[in-house]
Amino acid sequence: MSTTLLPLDVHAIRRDFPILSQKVHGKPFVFLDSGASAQKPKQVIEAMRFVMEEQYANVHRGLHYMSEKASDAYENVRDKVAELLNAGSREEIVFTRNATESINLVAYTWGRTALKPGDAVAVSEMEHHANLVPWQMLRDAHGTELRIIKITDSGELDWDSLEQVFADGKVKLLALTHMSNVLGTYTPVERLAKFAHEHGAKILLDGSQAIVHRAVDVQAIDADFYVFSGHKLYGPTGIGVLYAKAEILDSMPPFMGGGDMIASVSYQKSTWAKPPHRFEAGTPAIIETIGLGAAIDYVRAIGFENIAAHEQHLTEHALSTLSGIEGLRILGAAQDRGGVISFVMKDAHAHDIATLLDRQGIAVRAGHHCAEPLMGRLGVTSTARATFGLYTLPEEIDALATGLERVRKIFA
Amino acid sequence: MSTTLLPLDVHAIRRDFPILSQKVHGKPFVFLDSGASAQKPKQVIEAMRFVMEEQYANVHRGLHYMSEKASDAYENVRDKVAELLNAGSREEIVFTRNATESINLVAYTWGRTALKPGDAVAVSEMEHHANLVPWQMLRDAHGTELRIIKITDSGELDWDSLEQVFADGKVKLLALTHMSNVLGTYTPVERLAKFAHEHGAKILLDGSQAIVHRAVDVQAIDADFYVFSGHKLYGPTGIGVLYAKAEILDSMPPFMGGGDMIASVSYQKSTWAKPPHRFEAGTPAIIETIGLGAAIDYVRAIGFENIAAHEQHLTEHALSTLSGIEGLRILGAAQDRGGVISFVMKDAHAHDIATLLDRQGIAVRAGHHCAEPLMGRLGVTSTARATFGLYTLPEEIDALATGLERVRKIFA
Amino acid sequence: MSEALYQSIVLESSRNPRHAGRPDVFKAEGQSENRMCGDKVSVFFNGAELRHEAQGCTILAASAELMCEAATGKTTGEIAILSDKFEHLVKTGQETPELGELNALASIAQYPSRLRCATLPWSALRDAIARAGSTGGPANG
Amino acid sequence: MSEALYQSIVLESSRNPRHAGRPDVFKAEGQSENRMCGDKVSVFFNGAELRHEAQGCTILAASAELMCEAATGKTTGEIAILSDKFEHLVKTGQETPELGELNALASIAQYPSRLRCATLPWSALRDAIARAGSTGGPANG
Ligand SMILES: Cc1ncc(COP(=O)(O)O)c(C=O)c1O
Ligand SMILES: Cc1ncc(COP(=O)(O)O)c(C=O)c1O
Repeated sequence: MSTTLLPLDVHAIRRDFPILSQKVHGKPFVFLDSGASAQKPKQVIEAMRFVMEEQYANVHRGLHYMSEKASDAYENVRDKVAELLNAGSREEIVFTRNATESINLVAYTWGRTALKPGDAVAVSEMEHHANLVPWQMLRDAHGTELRIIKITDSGELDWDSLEQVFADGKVKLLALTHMSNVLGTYTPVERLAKFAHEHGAKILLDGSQAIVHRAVDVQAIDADFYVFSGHKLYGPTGIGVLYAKAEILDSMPPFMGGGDMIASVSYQKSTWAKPPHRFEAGTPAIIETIGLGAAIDYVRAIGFENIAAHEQHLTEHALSTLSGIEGLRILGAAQDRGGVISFVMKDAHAHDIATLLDRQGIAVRAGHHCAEPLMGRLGVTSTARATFGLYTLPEEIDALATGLERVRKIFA
Repeated sequence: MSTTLLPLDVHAIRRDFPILSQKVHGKPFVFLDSGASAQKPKQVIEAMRFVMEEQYANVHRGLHYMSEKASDAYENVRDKVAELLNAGSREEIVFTRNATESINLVAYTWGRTALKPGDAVAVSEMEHHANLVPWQMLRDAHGTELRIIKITDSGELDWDSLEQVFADGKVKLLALTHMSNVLGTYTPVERLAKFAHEHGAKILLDGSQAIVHRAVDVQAIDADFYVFSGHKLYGPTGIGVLYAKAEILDSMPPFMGGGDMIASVSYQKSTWAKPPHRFEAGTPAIIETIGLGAAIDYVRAIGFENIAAHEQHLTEHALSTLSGIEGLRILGAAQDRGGVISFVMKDAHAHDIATLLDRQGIAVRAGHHCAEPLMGRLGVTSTARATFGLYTLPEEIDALATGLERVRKIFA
Repeated sequence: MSEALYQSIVLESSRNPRHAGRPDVFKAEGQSENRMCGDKVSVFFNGAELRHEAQGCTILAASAELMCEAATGKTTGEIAILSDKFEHLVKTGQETPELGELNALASIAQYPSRLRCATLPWSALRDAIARAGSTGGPANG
Repeated sequence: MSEALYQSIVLESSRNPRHAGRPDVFKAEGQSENRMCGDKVSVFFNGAELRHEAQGCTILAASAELMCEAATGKTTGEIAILSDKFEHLVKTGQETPELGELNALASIAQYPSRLRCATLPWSALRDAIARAGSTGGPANG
């Protein structure tokens, strides 16, 4: 495999990521765990340093220079996120800690007011716990039902099951991943949104994985809610995003109470600020939001077309290279799949694989990937998983294959 | 006023804070807004850079080198926070986004299970909205009562009012600030904890301001809950702390659902991880937590005795200097007060004061300081506020006084 | 100079307003509030006459006063044009002769966080005009 | 060498265990689980005899097997000592002759995140002993 004809100049990109030139156990660091959290380019690190060294103060409430600069920089990122998602307006963007909090926010506020006991929430068999447990908690606290849409053996949404789940008209929310963090499956979100709307339901999309690889247009999808985390998109930890349509956000009561989310406060009654501030109580993650802004600039400068082509290229290379390894089985075979490859190996437990690869400098993840029920569906207790980012080289996949051959020999 | 005999070598400290050498509107930057959010020493900036450039990956679930390093660094900060607060164990430390989230977490979980409709929560007249609105929301959602403890004209807790509020035995939680962000008043937390416990109530302390200036010992105080934000303690934004006694945390249901907070997940039923992980759903603020660790190391190396003495020194200097300005009135006159000075001036609105000071490079805050009800109690709609940090010089207070004289002349 | 904003016209208008106070009769009242600082302003619309009640800072009070002075006797159409010009003034800092004494607020453009202090009375005025219109009042120029 | 952990004793014990499988009769069963990876182990205590059922990785399976081999025939007091020594071994990587074949797991010390794979069977064993004790079984050495 050669690096010619790569859609991206990956070598140039790699120079932006200082950590990639580290050695691990004396070996070149091969990072195939971007799906858990991506590495950060120096542009992001520099943006965070800049705000802390040159323009920092608390936002919104300040009438002085530093506070104005920081507030502008912070609010400016709301515009960047709105553009990234092609949201209808900047007011549709709420900053949270991570995708998990975004989903919980929806479950606590919209879920407890727009949904009535007896209404149902539908999720699929391939959800991350973040898009399952909040709906379980809602079920147990609020009396909604939780329904599970099956997946096919190839790891795609089972349309028959979807129709069955919706048949009695009780489903008021379809909460689905846009891309599986185990199988790499992309879900057909436009079609699903149309389906949900035709059945009188709203749709929430967990974009944690998809946002990293594809241009997302929430208006074209007609998504009601869309969530993702900054840290998987080459941004810092501690910052996530909730997109929701303006009229939905308007109707939602606040999640947390405190500073910045109020219009007025008296002991008897407080009134709430308009969205998005209604949902951002207390001092926000100012530095991290600004870091996320730099990450968005970074990926947009590279361009999602190129990023998607690169991912496609790597995925094909990985599928063909890894499937040549004796005793290795790749999970999932969706038509539309991306740079997340989960696999198991005969006689070698996923954790042993991960440990042995680590000793060769190769970082993969092993475990249930926060998707226990999916493990059950796949008939495994854990898998090893390699995931790719825009800095991933085909040679790194080759290194993985070599490493796995070695693992195979140890356990043979 | 001279700088001799300062308890700290403030000039040396200032060299650790790159932002302090900035100019604002061509003037030396005089930052008197640390109470809203503190500036960051290069040790914190460097710790964050280090993790992003050299040891980053997602935590907890990784079996590879970078994930282990990041997990260790992250969990290590839990020990640092436990030491900072003298908690009984590291498991009593929950990481949140900020003090606001910490209080909301308690209101949503402990509040909705340990408190029954009809039970009362007592707060004081000098709470930040963060320690008022969550209890209002709990009242409105759960049927608890919200009671207000009066303050005296000097800005101290009114003990008679406290006793009245507790008289009928319904109060089950006393939620109080450890230091007012408007009046600078420290509350007698040991005595209050004893009082609360004798009356069958738990005590939650909002340490957002106090933690910056004093050594806090949650065991000596016998606090049930203690909260603060990293960003006021010279750490990054996006990271806050909830301390709660182990047996209380153990009894609390989770707040948000998702990855890392579960023991096992099936569609029917999920079981929760032990504290503190039960309360940390999803990818945590890894980089920011590590930044907070560096901030804690920084302040502990300076020593809280020295920090407290420095604050005392600055506060006395400010009170005597500012009280000499004609038409200026300082709000609050508590016996035990610290480096937060709110004031109003005859004929000059707080915002005009802030704007005019800003043009001289001096950053103060103006407004209701997220304490609208307190403004009502004080008979003002807003105040100007100067707050001090460990890098504040007495000369900066002198500069403030000069600036205020100039404001006075404009409005005279 | 850096304190240009607080020049004498501004200070004077805020201190000695001639259009302040709630009138006994009026067609409509408009209100606007800045939640960030608690500033509030009411504008009382009475066809040709305008009065205000401003609670807040010098800039708010001065802007309310200068607005009432400038808009008195104007049609709602003329007020809309004036309002747009004023908005442009405070955002860009570029004075125009048509704005007369309102130009005194030009340097607010250097203080983005104070912008709303200057524009608050104008939103209250638009609110008042809308209310007067919707209740069928005669105020349409 | 870097793959020292996966030396032949470890691979062999995990592949061809002699103490695996749930016995028909036993005094007590102890369990332990690692929520992070879903690994589980049961230990069946029968006074002198020990058996295990391990679901998980090679290290877990090997550790369970080597533990049963080493602890069989020991008193609970002796087992407690062995358990402490083993804990010390896997945390420090320092082998001691008393541990015999258990020393094969010494290099787990280089893999902190895998430590629990090695110690899980031992907590299941302690659990089993505690249960046997509390139900009044005769297993107290
Ligand atoms: C006394 C007090 N409590 C709570 C808060 C809220 O802190 P945060 O906005 O970091 O959650 C603050 C700071 O604004 C404060 O001063
Ligand atoms: C599909 C999916 N959803 C949700 C999450 C949760 O993201 P976070 O932990 O950042 O909240 C993840 C990542 O772990 C994911 O892959």
